[in-house]
Amino acid sequence: MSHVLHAQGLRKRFGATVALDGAGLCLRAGEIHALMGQNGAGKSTLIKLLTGVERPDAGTVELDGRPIAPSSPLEAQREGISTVYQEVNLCPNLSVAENLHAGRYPRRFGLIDWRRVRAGARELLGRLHLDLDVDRPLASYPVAIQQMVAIARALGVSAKVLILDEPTSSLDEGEVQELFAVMRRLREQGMAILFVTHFLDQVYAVSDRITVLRNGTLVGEYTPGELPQAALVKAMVGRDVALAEGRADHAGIAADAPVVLEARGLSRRGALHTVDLQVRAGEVVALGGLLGSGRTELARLLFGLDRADEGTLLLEGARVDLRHPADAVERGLALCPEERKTEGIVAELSVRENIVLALQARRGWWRALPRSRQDELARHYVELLGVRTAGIETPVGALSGGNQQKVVLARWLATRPKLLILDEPTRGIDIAAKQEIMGEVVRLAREGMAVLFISAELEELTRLGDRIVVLRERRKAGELPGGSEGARVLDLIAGHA
Amino acid sequence: GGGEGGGAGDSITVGFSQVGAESEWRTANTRSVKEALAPPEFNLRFSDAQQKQENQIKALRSFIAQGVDVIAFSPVVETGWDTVLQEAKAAGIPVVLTDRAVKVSDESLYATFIGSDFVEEGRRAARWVIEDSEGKPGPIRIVELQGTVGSAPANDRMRGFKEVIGEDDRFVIVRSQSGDFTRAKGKEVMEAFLKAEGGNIDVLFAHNDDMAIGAIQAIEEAGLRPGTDIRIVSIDGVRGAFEAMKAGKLNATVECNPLLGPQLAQLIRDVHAGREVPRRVVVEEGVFTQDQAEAELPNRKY
Amino acid sequence: MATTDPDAQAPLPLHRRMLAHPLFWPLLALALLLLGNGLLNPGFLALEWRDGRLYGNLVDIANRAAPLVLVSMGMTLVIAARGLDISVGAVLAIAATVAAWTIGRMTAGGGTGLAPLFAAIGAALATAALCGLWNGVLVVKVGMQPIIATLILMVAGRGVAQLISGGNILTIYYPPYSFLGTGFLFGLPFPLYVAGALFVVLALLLDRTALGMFIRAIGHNPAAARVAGVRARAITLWLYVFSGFCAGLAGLLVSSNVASADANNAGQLLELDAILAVALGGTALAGGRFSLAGSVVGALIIQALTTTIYAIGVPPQVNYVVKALLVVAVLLLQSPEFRARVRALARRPARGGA
Amino acid sequence: MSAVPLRALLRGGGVARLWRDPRYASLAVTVSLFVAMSVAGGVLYDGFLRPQVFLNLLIDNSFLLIVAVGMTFVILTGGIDLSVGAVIAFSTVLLASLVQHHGWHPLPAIGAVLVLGTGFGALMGVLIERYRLQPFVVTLAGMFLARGAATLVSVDSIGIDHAFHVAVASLRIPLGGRTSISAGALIALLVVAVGALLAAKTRFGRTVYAIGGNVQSAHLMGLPVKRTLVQVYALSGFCSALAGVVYTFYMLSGYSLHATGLELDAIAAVVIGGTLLAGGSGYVLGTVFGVLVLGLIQTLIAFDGTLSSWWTRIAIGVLLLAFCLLQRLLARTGPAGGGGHG
Ligand SMILES: Nc1ncnc2c1ncn2[C@@H]1O[C@H](COP(=O)(O)OP(=O)(O)OP(=O)(O)O)[C@@H](O)[C@H]1O
Ligand SMILES: Nc1ncnc2c1ncn2[C@@H]1O[C@H](COP(=O)(O)OP(=O)(O)OP(=O)(O)O)[C@@H](O)[C@H]1O
Ligand SMILES: [Mg+2]
Ligand SMILES: [Mg+2]
Repeated sequence: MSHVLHAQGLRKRFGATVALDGAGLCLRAGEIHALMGQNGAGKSTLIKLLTGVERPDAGTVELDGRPIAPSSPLEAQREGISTVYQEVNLCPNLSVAENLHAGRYPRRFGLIDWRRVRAGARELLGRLHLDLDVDRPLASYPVAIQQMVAIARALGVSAKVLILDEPTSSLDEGEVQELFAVMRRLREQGMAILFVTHFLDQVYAVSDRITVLRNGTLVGEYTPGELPQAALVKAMVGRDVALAEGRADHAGIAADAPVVLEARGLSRRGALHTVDLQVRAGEVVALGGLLGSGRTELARLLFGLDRADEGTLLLEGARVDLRHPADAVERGLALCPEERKTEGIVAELSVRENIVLALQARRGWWRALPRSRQDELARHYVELLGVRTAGIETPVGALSGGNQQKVVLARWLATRPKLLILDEPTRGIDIAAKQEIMGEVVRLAREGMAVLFISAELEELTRLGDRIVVLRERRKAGELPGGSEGARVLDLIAGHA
Repeated sequence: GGGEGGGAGDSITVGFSQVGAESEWRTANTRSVKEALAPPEFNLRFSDAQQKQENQIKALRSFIAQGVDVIAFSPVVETGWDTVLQEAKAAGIPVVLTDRAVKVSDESLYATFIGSDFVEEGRRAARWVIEDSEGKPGPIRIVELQGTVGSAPANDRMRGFKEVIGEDDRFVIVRSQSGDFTRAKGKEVMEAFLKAEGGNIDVLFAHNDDMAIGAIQAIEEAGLRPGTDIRIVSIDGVRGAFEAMKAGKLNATVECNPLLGPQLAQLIRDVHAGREVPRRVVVEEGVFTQDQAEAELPNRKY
Repeated sequence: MATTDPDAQAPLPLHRRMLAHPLFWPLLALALLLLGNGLLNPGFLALEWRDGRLYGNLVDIANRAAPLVLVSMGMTLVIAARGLDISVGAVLAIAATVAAWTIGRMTAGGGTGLAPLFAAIGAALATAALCGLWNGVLVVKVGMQPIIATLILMVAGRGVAQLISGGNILTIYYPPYSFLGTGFLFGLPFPLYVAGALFVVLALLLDRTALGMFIRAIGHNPAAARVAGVRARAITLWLYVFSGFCAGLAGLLVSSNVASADANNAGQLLELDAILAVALGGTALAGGRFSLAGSVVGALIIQALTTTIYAIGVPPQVNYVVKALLVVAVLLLQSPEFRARVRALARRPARGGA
Repeated sequence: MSAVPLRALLRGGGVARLWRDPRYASLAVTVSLFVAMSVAGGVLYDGFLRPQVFLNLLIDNSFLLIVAVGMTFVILTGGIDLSVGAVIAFSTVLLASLVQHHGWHPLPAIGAVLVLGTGFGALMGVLIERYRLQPFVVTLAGMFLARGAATLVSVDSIGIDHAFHVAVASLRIPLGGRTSISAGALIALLVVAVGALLAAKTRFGRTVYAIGGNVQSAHLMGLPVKRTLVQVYALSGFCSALAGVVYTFYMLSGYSLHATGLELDAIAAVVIGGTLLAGGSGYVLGTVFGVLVLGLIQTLIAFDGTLSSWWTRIAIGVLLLAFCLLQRLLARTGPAGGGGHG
């Protein structure tokens, strides 16, 4: 097998942070190559160097044995490298069809042929078995769809190398399988595919080879056969990590634990139909469902981000009318939103400011948290969640994707809420950190906090939930006790009774 | 009225396009015109151009479209009227210019012009300065506060002033800067002049009274006596100028009379009736000095 | 992050920290302007104590800049929260006219003492704040784009002011009022105290409360700020009110300075100067990043430019060209990309020569 | 697990999308409000609904229309161009001076003016793109420079009496029924057509929308961001110079104080036409109606003919407010949504 892309000795420094130091990679034609590493290990940076978004401080990149130094993504594209970056990097205001074709429109008499743009778009999406209204602006679709569109765009280029940076973070099982099918097909055609993910089973499902990065340096290149899960985790983290213990104390909630939040007949047109829900103090309610089943909508209604058309909301037994998220925050609710980039982080503010933002909002603008208290809080959570950052004054935008997610989580933990709503909080978070976050959630619940935990991962639902509530097609499909068997949950989610 | 859009009965429908309301002088001018062209004899269509020529042209077009009997307007600038005046002529609507003349290729495009002569005003100011300085030795140092750069009154007043003052080589214009016809700018620029020239200024010539009033404050704040240490002449003859003269702070103002409403009304009557009118009607104006100020002040309507 | 460079963690040397400070380049631009003036005109930088007052061009510049400084501070916060207020000039004119009208009414009615003064100040500031509230409601409640929402008041506001004044310049014959714009306190012009006081209060407010952080959060990512529980819309509304209030204060100073209110010309094109001041001071016009002190320096730069033009005595036709070139020079001085390019150019011949 | 429910749902979302599509809705609202306002004018004032009144809207606003088209592109990228009014003034003065004082034929003079305007715009674009300067301040400096250059060429207004120029200026293309249209208006319509085509159907136009949507993304998608930014300001410069030429046909004069404050009218027209000042969303056709609405407001006031100077200003503000309020209320989703293909 020949080397298509060969990178060696890559070094990149951002200010005081050394993101990469002697990283490398060797991609062969006709393989799917997984790039693994903890949050902040330098995976995305490596990809940015390969594709001309950033210039390396040192090191070489060879394509087909010829050194290349792309100075822009456009140049990398011309060299035959097609990329999906970690955050969706498309234009939200343009239509789906246009996002798929921007920069390479089919033309007629020198003018863009929109008919062919649309047809081409449908064809590209069809490869992923997606059927969208291609004329709608991209922003009107949820992140998961946007991610699929970004992947479809990358597939549209006839490239030698396809790079996918955490393409599956927002997708659920069905979408992931579609993607893998396409990836396998492309592998047959001789394309080299680089693939980043934090889901270990996905790595073993598709990849032919694994490269591991740690702290910006190359740990090694392996085949899945020679590297069992535990060894892979050890290579990434640098020490042994105990994986996936179940929760021992399921259903340990006292039946008379007070109900913190109760929703009765909550409805919103086009979003949710008459959903009832109770969350008790000290209880973790796991909320499951397919993409678009209404989980995020429910969370938004509970938090006052959207207004319900019908139904009532009771907080500790009293009726509440939440007109603004601020109302919810003042009453001790917290929502860690699904869309990190648009609704979560404020990229230009520092880690400290991002962490104290919600707590400060609850206190009001007049009563500022003393600076020493802010520093203390920020340091505490940076350490607790293992946020990798040069310091608490670093702008959050300079953190790696997973670390940004941890900061958003920290913001809400810092408010010490009565009810914590987590909408897919572990998205893009590495395996070790995930363990810690889930441990923290359980610990907080034991201290009496009520938690609503939304997740796309079956394993997380069954492991964490004292109760598992499932939504299907925007209605409540049913409830199962904690510790239920995975298969039963799955059946409820998919609707095969 | 001949036009379909015209008013009731046999009143004369007049479309009048005013430059704007940029100064007290202009407000007085508007008031005078509105009072003179009142119903029942006249049916006035008034339009304010907010100091923009294109707005005036739009207004004239709309007058033509409405079919008024006579059009009168105070042009923002001299040039650029050929096309629209041609349209008026084609529609058979006579045009009376007020306040300033226009340059057109075909003199028959307007019937008559009533108003002041900015160049002449500049000359008068200069003549007053020369008279005032009789017997004094040179060099006599003059500072000039110009109007808005490029505006017709500023250009013409400067030209007239230079033309006359240039004939006497005792005078030097040491500083000249725009004060945008406003009190605030007049004060600010004068402050800078005083700082730059020290006490070395003999005469101030301001293109309008407002700038002079602003400059007077600057002079006082610098510890000098306006009207005495620095002789001051300005143009327009608004009420504020007379007050300043009465207080001995302004030496002279060259009148530029805005109250031409009655004369304009008469011209419009004549033009509408098809009578012969002179091509140029001059408004009565003079130069006022401090000794006349007290007597004249109560007569000032603006 | 893998490792952190040890030498990069050591505190930067003083000159490096100075260069990195966001106020450094605006201040340098101001200093260069003043120095240039000093070279052309040796008396320019002189300060002199006369009759218990401080005299000199520097005092004049600061004094003249006071209204712009005030307006720029309000504008800074509005822009930081992703807004824009182009009605400030008109609001200034309204406030000035209301003040002059109130004084005219009260003194004609036999009002004496300081009552007319305080009535005028109160009426003008209240009206100005109301104008700001109007803008804020259009932007926040109705959801109009800020430039259009404030354009309405920009156009109509002068009309309202002229309606009050009857199209005349209202002259104020009431000496106590003149103190605001022309009075001296401890040897310095009174407007400096007004601008200074507002600056200090605002700086303290932004520093000691969470307001600054909230405004930056709103400016950078309004959606995220909302989800975090920041009452973004309410805050934005109040920022417009504050901007109106600042314009009102400026209106008091301007009308007091010339003892008259000119509804048509007061504050003409002030919105452009204010936005320019804000931008020169390092605030991002797209929202988020802002610097209050920077805007003050920006306003001083603009006034220094104007004074420079008067001082060097160029003919008025050339005013605009000089101003344009100086503005571009100041902008380029502040652009890191431009400085990098200049450094690269400077290095190349040096290397070739060696 | 299968994702079938999602797909079914997505298909469902496509039903009746034309009705709900905010992109067309906001344009439709703007157009209907324009019609409603015209009808109101017709009820209030005699002779208002004559065809020539509406043709005059085009004739009298031809130069505004031309700059507004250029401005639309600039605003779509999220930028702004404050220099347009001053560039118009400079173009008129230079053109008039070349023809009257230097004996040039108008045609080469027009060519020179257009080249200069385009170059000036490109220069501002380079400053903005290369040195990361804010468009607002760069074009504000550009405005000072162009005005200043105009006064340097001549402080006085210069009348143009060259036979060719006069002929073009007085040219009226009859449209039957005693109505006619000027050459300037025709040029403006041509600019609109080319602008709409450029925005909707060329790579350049679509890159403009992409930049307005998200610059980083546009860059990562491999679009020519830098080049397009410079081109956008060059285009605006060209449109301003062309508007200056049309201005000389309209006025037959060159004057340094022409078109003062026109930049604000142009920006207002673009924004009223539904373009987001933040960039990324809007239409050239919307801008046309923005210009027409501004013109209509002025025409209404002229037909009224009883307003004093200050009431004129207040009336403009009130009409603008009424229009924008209704626009917001009717198109509840607002001018959000995408940069469509039209
Ligand atoms: N088919 C769709 N078309 C447009 N928007 C959708 C669609 N489905 C969902 N959305 C929007 O995406 C967001 C998430 O949707 P929802 O709450 O229904 O999904 P969910 O069950 O949380 O699934 P997930 O968050 O995993 O996508 C909501 O804002 C919703 O309005
Ligand atoms: N623009 C930047 N400025 C400063 N530091 C940066 C920048 N981009 C990345 N870094 C730093 O470089 C390191 C590597 O980041 P990178 O995004 O490559 O991590 P990653 O392996 O992709 O992590 P994740 O799994 O969370 O996506 C991080 O510590 C991050 O803070
Ligand atoms: Mg990453
Ligand atoms: Mg969701």
